[in-house]
Amino acid sequence: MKSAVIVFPGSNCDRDMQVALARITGTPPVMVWHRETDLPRVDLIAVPGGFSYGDYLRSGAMAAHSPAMTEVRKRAAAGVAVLGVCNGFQILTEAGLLPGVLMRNASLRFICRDVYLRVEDSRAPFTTRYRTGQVIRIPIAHADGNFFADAETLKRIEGEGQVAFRYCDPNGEVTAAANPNGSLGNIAGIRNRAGNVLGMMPHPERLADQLLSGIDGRAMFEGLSEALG
Amino acid sequence: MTAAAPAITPDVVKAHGLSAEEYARVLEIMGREPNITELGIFSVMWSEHCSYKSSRKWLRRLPTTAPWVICGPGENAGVIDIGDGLACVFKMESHNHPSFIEPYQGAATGVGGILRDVFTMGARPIANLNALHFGAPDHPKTRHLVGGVVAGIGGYGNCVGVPTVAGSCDFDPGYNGNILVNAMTVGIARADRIFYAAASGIGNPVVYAGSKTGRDGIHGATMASAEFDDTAEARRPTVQVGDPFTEKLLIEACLELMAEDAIIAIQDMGAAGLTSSSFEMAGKGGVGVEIDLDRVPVREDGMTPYEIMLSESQERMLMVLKPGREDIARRIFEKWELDFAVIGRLTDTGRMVLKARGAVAADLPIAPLSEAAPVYDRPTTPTPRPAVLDAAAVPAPASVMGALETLLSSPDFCSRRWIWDQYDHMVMTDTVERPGGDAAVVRIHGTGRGLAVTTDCNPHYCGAHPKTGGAQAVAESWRNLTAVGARPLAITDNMNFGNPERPEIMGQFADCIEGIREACLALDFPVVSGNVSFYNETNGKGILPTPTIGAIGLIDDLSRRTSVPFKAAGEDIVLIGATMGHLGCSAYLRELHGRRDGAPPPVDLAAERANGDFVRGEIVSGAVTACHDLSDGGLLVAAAEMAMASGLGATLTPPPGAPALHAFAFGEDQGRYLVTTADGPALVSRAEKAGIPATVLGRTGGAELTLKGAGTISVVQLKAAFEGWLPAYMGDGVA
Amino acid sequence: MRARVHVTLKRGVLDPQGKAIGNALKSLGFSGVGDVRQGKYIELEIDETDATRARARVGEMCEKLLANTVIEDYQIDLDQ
Amino acid sequence: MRARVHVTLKRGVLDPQGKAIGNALKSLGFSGVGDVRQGKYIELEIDETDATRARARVGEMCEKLLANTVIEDYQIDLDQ
Ligand SMILES: Nc1ncnc2c1ncn2[C@@H]1O[C@H](COP(=O)(O)OP(=O)(O)O)[C@@H](O)[C@H]1O
Ligand SMILES: [Mg+2]
Repeated sequence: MKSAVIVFPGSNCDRDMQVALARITGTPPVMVWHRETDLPRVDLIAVPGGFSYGDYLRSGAMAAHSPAMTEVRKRAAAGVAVLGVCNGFQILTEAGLLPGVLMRNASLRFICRDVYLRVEDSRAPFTTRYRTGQVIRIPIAHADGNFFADAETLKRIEGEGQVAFRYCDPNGEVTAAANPNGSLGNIAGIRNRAGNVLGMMPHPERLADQLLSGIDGRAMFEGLSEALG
Repeated sequence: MTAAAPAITPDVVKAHGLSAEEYARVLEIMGREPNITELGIFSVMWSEHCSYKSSRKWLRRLPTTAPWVICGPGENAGVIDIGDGLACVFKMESHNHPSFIEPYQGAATGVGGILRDVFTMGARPIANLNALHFGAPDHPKTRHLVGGVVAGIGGYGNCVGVPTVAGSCDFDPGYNGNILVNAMTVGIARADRIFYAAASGIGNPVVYAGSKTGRDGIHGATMASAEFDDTAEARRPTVQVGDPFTEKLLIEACLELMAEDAIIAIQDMGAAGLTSSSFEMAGKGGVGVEIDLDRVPVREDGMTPYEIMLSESQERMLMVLKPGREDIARRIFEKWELDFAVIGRLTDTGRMVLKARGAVAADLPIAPLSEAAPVYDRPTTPTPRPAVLDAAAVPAPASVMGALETLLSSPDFCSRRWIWDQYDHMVMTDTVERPGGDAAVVRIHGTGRGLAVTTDCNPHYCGAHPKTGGAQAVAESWRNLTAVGARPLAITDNMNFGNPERPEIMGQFADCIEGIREACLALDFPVVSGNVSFYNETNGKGILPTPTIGAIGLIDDLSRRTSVPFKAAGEDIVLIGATMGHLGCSAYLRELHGRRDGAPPPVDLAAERANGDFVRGEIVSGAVTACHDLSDGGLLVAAAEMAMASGLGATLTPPPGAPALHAFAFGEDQGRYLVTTADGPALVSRAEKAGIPATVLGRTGGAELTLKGAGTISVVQLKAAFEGWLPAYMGDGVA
Repeated sequence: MRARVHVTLKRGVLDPQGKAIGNALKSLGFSGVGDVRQGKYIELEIDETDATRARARVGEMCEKLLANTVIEDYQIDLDQ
Repeated sequence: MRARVHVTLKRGVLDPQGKAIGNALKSLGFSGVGDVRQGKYIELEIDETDATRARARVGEMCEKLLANTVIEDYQIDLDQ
């Protein structure tokens, strides 16, 4: 599988994503500076976490307008897999590639900790290596992860099975107490309708290494590698 | 100068914090009356903050060398060799006064400043730490300060993408009017690619990069050197706003430029901005410098030379480039959307000449200004010796387990999760041991080795007996590194004290330094960088003496380390080190009896070293499954922390000859560790052979913590007490 | 001329910041505080003298960047 | 009555957000954009009918919570 990681001013999980992709898929990703308009031909485009443009104004708002994102939009429309993690998820919503928005956490605080996620299905390309209903442990680290969509949009997202992950307790129960940031429906990650674009607030690349107290994130990259060749 | 330049009256001199004698020396050096810009420059260069005029004499006593020290104190940060051609670059710095005035921005810019000290030397920052001391929880300002400082540290560190992995935090009424915010950054560089500040090469371009210069923080350095009084509010506009986004770009741009062969010297603009950075570079290189102030990128119109030279705008760098490398540098900084300007050149005059609008705005000799900087040998009065408390004279609690629960739910001992949850402690995906252990462990990227990092200081010990307190702070940091299996290498210190013009304060300072010195020598643990913050005093009342120690250790093989949680049921728990039941200055005395008296526990540096070396050997050999050092709170608190971290209980039995139960449980004797192992008696016999006191105390297992003779408490109940206090205190919503 | 832009959350969109401010005011002892909403206020200088054209340009900025029209409304005022 | 509060950074205080917005507008192709400053806009309902008292109460809220007077100014407008 060939992949690319888009780097914006203020991205700070770009190297983490690079390391995870290189180690797990066996091929180092191409790092693409946000000003570039010529994206390499790849099977997966990753939009990494961080604070693009300082998260000033709104998280992801300024990055969504960068030249590289115009290309990402085209590729996504052509069916290329796009993964947005954390700030990447925020950028994808701001760019209109995913519905909804990520608002300030209900606590108003930045939160960095492991959370449990219930995998809502095991569709290709992102979650093939997970089981539907499986509970995984993945870290979050964000101040703006409170997923919101208007009632109609939310109905559509739920109705079309676009929810990929929900915050849950260790037993897989989706409860208010297990919701770290106030997200509607405990939504932690969603897909687009076609299923080739996925955004999620938790960081799978952070628990993909045996030395780092968990490897539940690894299966996402293994699954991608398998699904995308 | 503009026509409106103020006359240099005695009041103006005084407002610049210069004494009459100091001003006489200014006149002598200048050979004429200085203009206002020149006076401003003298004022910041000779401030306590920049000149270390009260502390220099004492700092010289600190041991600063070892075969692995590449660069000791005197540069932006200390540098040590960590093998494989790599160096670790680290330093700690205070931002106490600004954080008290504006907690969010004060703490945030503190983090920004220390990050710059480290990446200026060519290192990529890989970890941040912080040491915080707040006033009493019931003081009306405390909650707001805690909320703001923690959010500010997180806000800055999270945005730049450097994990904040460890720190310390406590509460005491002594900090009601002067909180302490000490921030530390650890970076990694190639050992053969360290960048220094000394300028050289007459004619070489002097380059400015980063953010534009505004009117922020003018006189911040003198503010940090002035005691607070109730007019502190009037000094408010001296607080700066941090821009972590720009800092992130600056890190990337500087590291990118450093990979080119372009930089001769580089210096961040910290306190006293362009003034101290340019003086430092020229002074260290023994050259002169000419700067055209009209070329300095400014944020506002009409800034005077005085304002430009004294501005403390953040996120700025000054560099001397190799001739002809300006274009490469410009391209890199422009790619990262940062300001870049060639503002001057080096000269052979030994003078600093500043030009503005075609005229000379200031002309000062560099060496005399630095060399003639005042140095004071301030009088010292020793701290009265506290009486040693007899443990038998300290009342026992109604229930030892109840006392444990009280301690664990107290402000100083409860979980700090609420704090580190707000810090991104995982970005860079090398955080092997997250916050909450004895030391955090950060992998050296791309290797199987790691750095262990910690900050420590017990201000109660330092207040009661500064020399013991200073030694203990070093010993505790050494012990915390040892407890994770690391080889302690070096420290940075952040000396936070009251007004040095008072002999009692100077006495505390001198004695703390003496204690640090002895511990560093005994433990082969040199000081490679540091910072002094004096005048932490409000209305004549100083803080507890607080020499914060930040320490670095190396783990050669990350698969051979330990951590705090019990790993399995049925393992033996072994206590290493001698237990006398010392309760003077203890947490038990403070939290349960409201008393702060007695002498701190003695620090036996030879025992400290022997015990630690033994424990580390056992960890590296694989015999130890969990390890926790014993510090304030004593044995039972440490055992409870091991239990809570794992959810697994334990049963402990005091050995024959142990002191009274409460003294055994809560005594704070130094140089001790609790370890778990499959075969306790074997470990004890190895210890005996090495002459190390060791006893099997009990076994892991069950869901309760039991101390024979004292009772039983469930780990779940302990954990509720432990995790509850801080979130409840901080409440929800807006901090 | 100077444009002053208010970006506010649409009615019906939950406003965590506003809610938290409301709670904090209550806990500070301010009673009788009803709904609190927080928005953004942006001031910008533009080199445009014609009000109609200025409004159109700033409107475009809002649509493209300053507001997320999924959840936010904006309002533009111009000072000469 | 409804109070509308503007909280803005004091003149001379660095406004990283405003600066970043200004740069973003430029790179989106909006030319002729000068200084950009970002502030907060807060609307709140208070059960007070007297304007003087309302202003005093909201002023106190600003001092205590809504504004950080070290670096920010605030302005209060009241709607009946
Ligand atoms: N307490 C101390 N112990 C050892 N070295 C110190 C101490 N205080 C300051 N130093 C050293 O003095 C030098 C100047 O310190 P400082 O002005 O704080 O650095 P910077 O200009 O980089 O902020 C640094 O090299 C620092 O490490
Ligand atoms: Mg410890």
